[in-house]
Amino acid sequence: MLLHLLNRSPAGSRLPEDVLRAMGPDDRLLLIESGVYGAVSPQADCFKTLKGRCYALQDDLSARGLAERHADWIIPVDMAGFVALTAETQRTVSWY
Amino acid sequence: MLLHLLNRSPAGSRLPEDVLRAMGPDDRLLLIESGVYGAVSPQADCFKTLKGRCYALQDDLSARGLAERHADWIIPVDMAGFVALTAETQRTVSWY
Amino acid sequence: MSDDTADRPLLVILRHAPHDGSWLREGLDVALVAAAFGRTVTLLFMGDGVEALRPGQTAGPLGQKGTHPTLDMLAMYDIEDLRVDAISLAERGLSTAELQWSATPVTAEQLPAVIASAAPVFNF
Amino acid sequence: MSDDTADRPLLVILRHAPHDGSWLREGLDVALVAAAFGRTVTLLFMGDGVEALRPGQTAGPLGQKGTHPTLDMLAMYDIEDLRVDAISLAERGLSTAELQWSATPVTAEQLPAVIASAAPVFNF
Amino acid sequence: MASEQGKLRYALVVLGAPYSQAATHSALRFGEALITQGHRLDTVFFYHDGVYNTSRLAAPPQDEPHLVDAWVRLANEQGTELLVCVAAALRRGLLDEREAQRYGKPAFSVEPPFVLAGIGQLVEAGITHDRMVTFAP
Amino acid sequence: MASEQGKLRYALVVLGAPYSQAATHSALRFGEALITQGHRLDTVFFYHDGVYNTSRLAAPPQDEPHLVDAWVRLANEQGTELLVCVAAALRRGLLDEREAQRYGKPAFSVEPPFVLAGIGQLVEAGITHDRMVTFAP
Repeated sequence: MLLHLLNRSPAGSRLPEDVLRAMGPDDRLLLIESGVYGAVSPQADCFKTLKGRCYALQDDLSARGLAERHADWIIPVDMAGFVALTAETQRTVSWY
Repeated sequence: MLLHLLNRSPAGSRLPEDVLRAMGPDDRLLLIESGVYGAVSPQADCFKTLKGRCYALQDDLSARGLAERHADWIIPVDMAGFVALTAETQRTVSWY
Repeated sequence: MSDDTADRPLLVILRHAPHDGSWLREGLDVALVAAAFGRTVTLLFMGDGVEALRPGQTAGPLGQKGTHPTLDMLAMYDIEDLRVDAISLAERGLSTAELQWSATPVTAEQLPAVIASAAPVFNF
Repeated sequence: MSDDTADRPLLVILRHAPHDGSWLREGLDVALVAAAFGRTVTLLFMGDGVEALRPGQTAGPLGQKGTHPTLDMLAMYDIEDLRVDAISLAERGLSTAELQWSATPVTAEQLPAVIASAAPVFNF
Repeated sequence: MASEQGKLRYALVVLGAPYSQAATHSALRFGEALITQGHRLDTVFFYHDGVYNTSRLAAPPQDEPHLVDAWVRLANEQGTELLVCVAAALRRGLLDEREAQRYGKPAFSVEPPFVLAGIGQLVEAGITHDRMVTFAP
Repeated sequence: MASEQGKLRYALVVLGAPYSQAATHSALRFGEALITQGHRLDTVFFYHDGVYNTSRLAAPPQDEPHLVDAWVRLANEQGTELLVCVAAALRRGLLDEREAQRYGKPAFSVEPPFVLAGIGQLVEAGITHDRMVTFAP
């Protein structure tokens, strides 16, 4: 099981499509930096198939005014949660 | 009349859509750097409405193996042609 | 000087999201300096740049300054012409009503004229 | 060391186009060094990275080296497992037949396993 | 071999320039957090534009975080090795005293705890550490 | 006021770092070409990561173009002013001798013909030159 990190917004980049294709059925996705714009509707729609394993970094959501705006099926994590995700998965792959 | 420069490939970025929206009916578009991938089919399709005013930088096409691969309605220009385009238009706007 | 630059507003297009490195701040700095020099300045928010206007942003982690304090200073510098690309807004599920600063929506039909009527044009 | 790293190929994913700054070359350098250290290396071309395999490229202007000479060296370093994301190829109107180096197409179904079975994974 | 419940040894790879991109901020926060969680930050490898994190000449405004100093603090507290890819660094004007002499440069920009290193040490970091996490522009 | 047929005065704005991105190569080629076409390259303004073009410590491999030297050559031949945004430069470790002293840094990285400048000079370049062309990452 892998953790994938994504730091690009789906509104500006076609990268999220590549990441979705690269992910295995149990892999997890963590949205960080500008990637957290993907946690907000309507952009979040492209990640809907990842329900239950799609995370977004709380600090980055808050800084961008998204703390209470993200889709309800996106799981916010703090930095400790970010570390835990990297520890619980075998490897981390960063997409940028 | 403005000259617009674009250095991103349509395959990786949503930027070309913004550029097309920003262009006036007489404005010209010059594809440079990785932007020249947009001169090749099927990616070139998104620029078809610009026929007659869509250019691509010859040096950058050649370096990428596209010298003879670009759509026939794309106008290749050398560096002197690039300079001429900036001189013939009132202003240049760079998109990246 | 270009034929008619002096009569036109200076345009700064902002296309990068807040906290996405220094693009947004560096673009705003150009606008503030131009205004301080007495130029009429138009700001056009486009692409991810429209996120700059979303309410409720905070300073970044590690004490990074956000860009909201800078946007609050615009009026003081007499920068009052804020435009926002309507399609970029809609793609991000935003409406002009919820933005923290009032900005005039620009339709796809109006967009080329906003850019063509300004000089010089800085695109960040 | 991670539980099972030693038994797995090292994977370098290349997602940047040639001449697009130094990404492609810096990614290839990691692959070459890993191979020189005796690791089994898989290269996966994806996104704009598939453009690296397009034939007929030349050195860049101002004497920039292209990446084709480096790709020609892969076999000498025993890097023989080249994979290419089939969808990225198709999006760019390319087929495996016309590529300058032979690379195994990877379908969307196969892609996750290529990545999951390797360690470590470098993504450039 | 470390168990997943235990203390893990991390390597971070930083590919983005400070100030210009968010990568440095994220990497520093992640580095601090993993230490707080009881893991070890053994190595940070700076590659691509990440090498710009290592200049001793950086002079950010006083009301902004000093990112180079933040790396130095982390290294001093944790014994983290801060490795700077020499090939990526030299062409970008990042060199230590020895390389400055070798290339006849009048000054140098990289000093300990930052250490110039080869790409081999990046590969090794990926192999020998329990976890490798990359922060990119 | 210059006619479009005549000799035009150009300003280039460089926003991308050398080696990492294509912006520098494009800007240098364009600068040379506009001179060949009979125009004048009056000003180059380095902003954002473009300030990384100006380090006197850059030591690229001998078989690659030396991009910093290429700018210097252009300036010497054409009298082009090479302006480096001071706010963008300081935080990135690019400073001249005077700023190094002011900030207590043990060395400096920017020397003439590169000159530290304010953003006002970028605005002015956009207003006073016939053409301004930006090269970005």
